[in-house]
Amino acid sequence: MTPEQEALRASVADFFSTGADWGRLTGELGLTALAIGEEHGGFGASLVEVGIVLEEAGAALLSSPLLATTVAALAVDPSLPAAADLLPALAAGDLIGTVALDGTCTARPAGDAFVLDGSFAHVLDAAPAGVVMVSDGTALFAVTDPDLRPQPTLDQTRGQGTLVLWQTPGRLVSHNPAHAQDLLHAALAAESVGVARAALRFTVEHLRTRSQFGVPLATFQALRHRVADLHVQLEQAVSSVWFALGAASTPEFATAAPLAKLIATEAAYTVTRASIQLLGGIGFTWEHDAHRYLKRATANRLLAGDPVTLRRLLLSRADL
Amino acid sequence: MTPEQEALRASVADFFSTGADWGRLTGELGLTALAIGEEHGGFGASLVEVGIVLEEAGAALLSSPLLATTVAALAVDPSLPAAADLLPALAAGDLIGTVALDGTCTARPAGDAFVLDGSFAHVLDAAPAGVVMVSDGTALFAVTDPDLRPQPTLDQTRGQGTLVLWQTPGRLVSHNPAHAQDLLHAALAAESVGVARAALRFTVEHLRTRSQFGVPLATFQALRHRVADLHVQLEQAVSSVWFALGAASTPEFATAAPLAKLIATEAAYTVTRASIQLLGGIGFTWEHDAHRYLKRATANRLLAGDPVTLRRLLLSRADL
Amino acid sequence: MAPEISLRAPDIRAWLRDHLTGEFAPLVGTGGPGREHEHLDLRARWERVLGAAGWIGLGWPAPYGRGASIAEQVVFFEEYARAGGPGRLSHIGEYLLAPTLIEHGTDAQRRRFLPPIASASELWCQGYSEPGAGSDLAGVRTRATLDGDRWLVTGQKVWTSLAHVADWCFVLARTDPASTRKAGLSYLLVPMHQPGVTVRPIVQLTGTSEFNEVFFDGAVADADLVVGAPGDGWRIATSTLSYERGVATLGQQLGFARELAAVVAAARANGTFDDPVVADRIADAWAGLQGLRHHALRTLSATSPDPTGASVAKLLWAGWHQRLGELAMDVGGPLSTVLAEAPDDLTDSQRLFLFTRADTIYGGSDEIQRNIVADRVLGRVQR
Amino acid sequence: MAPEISLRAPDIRAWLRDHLTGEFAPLVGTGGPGREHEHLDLRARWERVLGAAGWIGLGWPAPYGRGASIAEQVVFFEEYARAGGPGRLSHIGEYLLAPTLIEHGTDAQRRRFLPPIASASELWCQGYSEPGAGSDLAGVRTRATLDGDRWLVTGQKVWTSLAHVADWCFVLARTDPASTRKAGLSYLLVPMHQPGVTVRPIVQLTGTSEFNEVFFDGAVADADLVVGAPGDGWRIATSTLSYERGVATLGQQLGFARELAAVVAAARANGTFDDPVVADRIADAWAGLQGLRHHALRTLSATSPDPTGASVAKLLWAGWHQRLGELAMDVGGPLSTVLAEAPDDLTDSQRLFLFTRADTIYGGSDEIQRNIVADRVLGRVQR
Repeated sequence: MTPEQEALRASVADFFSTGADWGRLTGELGLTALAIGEEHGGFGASLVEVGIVLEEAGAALLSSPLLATTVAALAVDPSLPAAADLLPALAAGDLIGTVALDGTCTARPAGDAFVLDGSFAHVLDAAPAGVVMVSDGTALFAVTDPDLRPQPTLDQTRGQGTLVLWQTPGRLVSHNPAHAQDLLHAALAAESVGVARAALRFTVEHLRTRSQFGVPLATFQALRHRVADLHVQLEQAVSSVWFALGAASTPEFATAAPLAKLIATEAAYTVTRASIQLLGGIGFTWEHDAHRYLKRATANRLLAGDPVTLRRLLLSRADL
Repeated sequence: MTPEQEALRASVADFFSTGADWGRLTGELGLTALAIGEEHGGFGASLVEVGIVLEEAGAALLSSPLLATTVAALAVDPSLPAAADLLPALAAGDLIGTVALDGTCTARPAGDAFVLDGSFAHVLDAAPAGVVMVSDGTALFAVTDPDLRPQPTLDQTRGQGTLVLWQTPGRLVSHNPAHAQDLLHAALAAESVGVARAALRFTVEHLRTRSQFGVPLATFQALRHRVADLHVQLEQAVSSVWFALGAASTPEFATAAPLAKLIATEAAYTVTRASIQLLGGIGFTWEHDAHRYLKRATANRLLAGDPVTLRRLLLSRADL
Repeated sequence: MAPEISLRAPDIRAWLRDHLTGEFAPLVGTGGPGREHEHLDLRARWERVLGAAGWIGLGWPAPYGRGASIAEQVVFFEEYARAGGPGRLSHIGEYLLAPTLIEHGTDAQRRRFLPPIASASELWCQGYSEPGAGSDLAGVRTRATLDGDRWLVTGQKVWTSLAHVADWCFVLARTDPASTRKAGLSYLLVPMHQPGVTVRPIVQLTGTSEFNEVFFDGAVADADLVVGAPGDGWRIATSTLSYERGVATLGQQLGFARELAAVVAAARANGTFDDPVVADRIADAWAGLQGLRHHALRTLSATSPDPTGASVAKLLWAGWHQRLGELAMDVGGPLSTVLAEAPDDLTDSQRLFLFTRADTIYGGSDEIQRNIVADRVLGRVQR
Repeated sequence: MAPEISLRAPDIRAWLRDHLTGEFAPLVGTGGPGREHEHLDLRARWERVLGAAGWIGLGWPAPYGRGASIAEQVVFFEEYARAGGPGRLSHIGEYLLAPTLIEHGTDAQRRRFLPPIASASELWCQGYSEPGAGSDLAGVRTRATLDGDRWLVTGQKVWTSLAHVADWCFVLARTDPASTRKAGLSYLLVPMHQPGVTVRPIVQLTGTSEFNEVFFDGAVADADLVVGAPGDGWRIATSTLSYERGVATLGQQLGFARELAAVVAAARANGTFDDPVVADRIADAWAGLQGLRHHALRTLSATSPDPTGASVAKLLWAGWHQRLGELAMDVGGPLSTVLAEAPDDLTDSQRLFLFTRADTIYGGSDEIQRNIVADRVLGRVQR
């Protein structure tokens, strides 16, 4: 990482540790503006910077529509007319966005815009969203003031909702909905690395400070080897996410993003399950954060393509 | 186990430790006669006793057509006319038998007998076999002096062969070829328990006697836990085989036998792989027996239905 | 003594059909691990119906109980599970304390405690684990001192199932203040309804409570309420642990079978059953459950049981059950991440997934069980 | 100094096409782990062709070598692997000893040893592991004593790849007889062609030999052939181990990719590729290999490398490779249990399966690597 990237990481980690005030997050830190082009009021950073922010958001288990808004903004083709209306508002944080990819819809042209019919489930952070980017399989359309109905989630730190489209107007924002999914994969992957890293950190802390049989838990080789395996899996996940974020503008992104999602969500799932085991009784309680990390890891694993689905996708895209 | 069964186990283990002389194995010990009815010159023991013998044969990595002959004999319906010709010779060890289930053939009646056309692969202990029980999917036919062509095997302690049938005469020996496969599954399962148990035994011995970092390997908790897991898996395999052998004459045998084959061969595969790891360098050498156990475990796993095939079979037979 | 009852399967089935009805009908399928919070009062009354009929203590040897064979007990458990009988509240007394008293107690203790266990008029809980010690029982720091004709108990226990409904608790406490580790512990019988005892439910990752913390602050127990000699508590406590295995396992497995059937039904309903990768995992789960059954049947029938058998069995079922919870979530797919619409509560799959995280921790963690097994297979090392 | 060569991919490709032909054509795809016994003489000659052209020591810093960047070396490795270049015989000298001498050696040592490594006129092997000590390098019992102007070395090494073709061996030996563990070890350079050195091939579970036992019985090395100070061998030896990672990894991964492609081809040929359960495992293997590549690229480009990075990488690739061997056997199914018809030899799948058992043992077993990683993550404990 460059010194600038290190500084970004430190500052957002510091900020997230104090909460997730949307006004400060978008205004003072400008996190939603990060990867939006300068011509649309953004900073024109790369996906690598976005990944750093999302990883720290995952580590803090941030409850915020940051990921959804970021993916929505990145999915918009900045050269299309709608971009000029949407991106500045998304960059400024005045508009909260999300994407709807898990469902079906049909789009028919109507004048400058389109009319959409369909329904979607598992739309992330649906409740606060003012715009949702909807895929009909061939293109992406922005629907403002969408009919999103929140669903209560197992992961209390991130909401979902269903979206119903019935003769709903939408504006074309991209001809490449597959790229929107790749972006979502990369974003969830980066976040999952943060989830895994934080869970491993508090687990290690527990093992170093708690004793059993008169010695610190961290001295038991069976636990040490388990932690070593978790560290190795996390390091692999870091590498996959690093590669995917760096490949954002190359054709390899189409395999690198789902691959990173597969590897990083598996790592987070493995680490957070092991974390509860290694924490013992305390990890099973509501008051300890371990279960919240497990629930986020579980959600990130099952949403937007579970591991089997991702492996099938990879096999279809792989040069085998 | 009854005291008689314990005595049987001890005596065959003792005998197998000195080799596998077919004359003594069949004559003095009468092992091929064990489960054959008394009316055909056998001892009329149950499959439980057969299992004990095969487990010890597996533990000794016996190179002998005992398993194949036993399965061939048990597959014969003793009420059919051919049984009176075949079973006494199999019981006495004058005739070595095997089964051919992995292939296809057609059978058409010709007088008292049948004429068979087809081909089979992976016929166990093909080289010495004087009779092979062949399945056409609906019945089992005994082919004497079969055209068996030996194949060199990875597992040097057990041969295989291909069988070609071309207008070959065969006698009806069973209307239930599926039972023959169940018997083969149960036999391979029992043998695999022996393979796993012996491999775990010499691995434990190594860990107890060899030192690293100045202390016995057996004191390292990571290795201890691995051995504990192997022991647990072996105990589960013992139970599955115990149940299958006891269920030989019940309808549950049709699920219990492939289940035992699945669980016991997985246990043997896991133990023998772990064994080479835990033995370190010495386990990688030709001179140590570890690789022979691994090769037998691998063969037992892949022959007569690999794990995926067995799980499919079980799902089709399960009451789900 | 309870009335004579038939232990034939059809008669048990008929009895359950006749009684698990009316006011008790809502209990079908309730209670048990992960749902221990459900219908507590009604289940306590149900226990007394069971007790009055003579179903509690079936396996206790005469003269304390019926001396039913393992096979007979298996029949009862299987029928009870098939009928959807609710999770039992009296089992800690029936299966843990009672065998301990029969083996190690005094006649007076047996006369005092066994009948109310059999009638379910007194429920028990187990005071072993302590915060900070995890599965290390020898790290017990709860203290008891003999003050004239009574013990005064001070300390804290955790993971105490059903403490909030229990009348009594068997407590492992340090009675020799100079002792460490396994020496100097005693096995005390402590009444729960007294000022010196406070029960605080632990809210679990499921959002419900099943385990508790129990605080003893000068809690009182009569001087004769020590099982075995003072200082002999480690031996008595580990003997109690060895009773945990047993025929109850087979009833537990029928509960597992119901859970697996629900996963299969869900997979059929959403079409994932037709995905060979999912089907392979379902078949693996089915095979594993058969394996658990075969293992229980073999070990129950063994003439000389493996002393580490309880650890082997625990590792097998806990791991299987945990994997089933994971499978249930995967079968549900993305829908597993949203809560049941109304009430705003966990789905069965989510409850199974989350609650089974505890299976490999409580009652001796997987790590402790592996230590025990390794001690047997490889010989002991100092720990 | 070798002639100037172009490090552009097309030029490398052209050079390889022009040279890996004629008498060297049979070498394509031979050698390397599991096939190290193949064509030894011809491969030794091939190494000298490589050396004469200037391909050996590309990454050594000037003035010793070309100082090629990592990216340039990657290009060479990738092209070499794509061309099916045979397993290298000079890599132990090039990648282990040479960096050690460059960092810790004397000028005289560098002048004496680097040129013949670069020309492949002297091949090296590594004398670390000993029987009975496994991966515990500090348990070294081979002794060396200074006798006038020479070291006399006595002891035994195992797992010594290519000892039977090597001219020299770098040996970790105990030079202070009173020392234990990491103290008192020295790093000696010992000629192999002398009466005091005996090489005995170890027949492996594959039936072939690749590793050797090396017996030193009063073997002689000049007094100045110690790298670093006498007694400083532990530090030097562990620094050598840290060089094992590096760009060679990417070449290794292209070998892995070829092996995976063979498994895919076999699965397509026998139809198992259409079985979704098998396809899922193949996809997992493919994903794992991509992951290895991404991991190597990240760690090679890191400005401050993780000191346990070599252990992490070893655990990742060894486990992946071993699972590939298992997958290859499963894809083959029952046919994996019979040998290739003629010659009566292992199939590629069998060789892969069997030989990869060693991946998690040699060069520091998985257990040792986990110890190293855990020391970093959890802090050291005495071992």
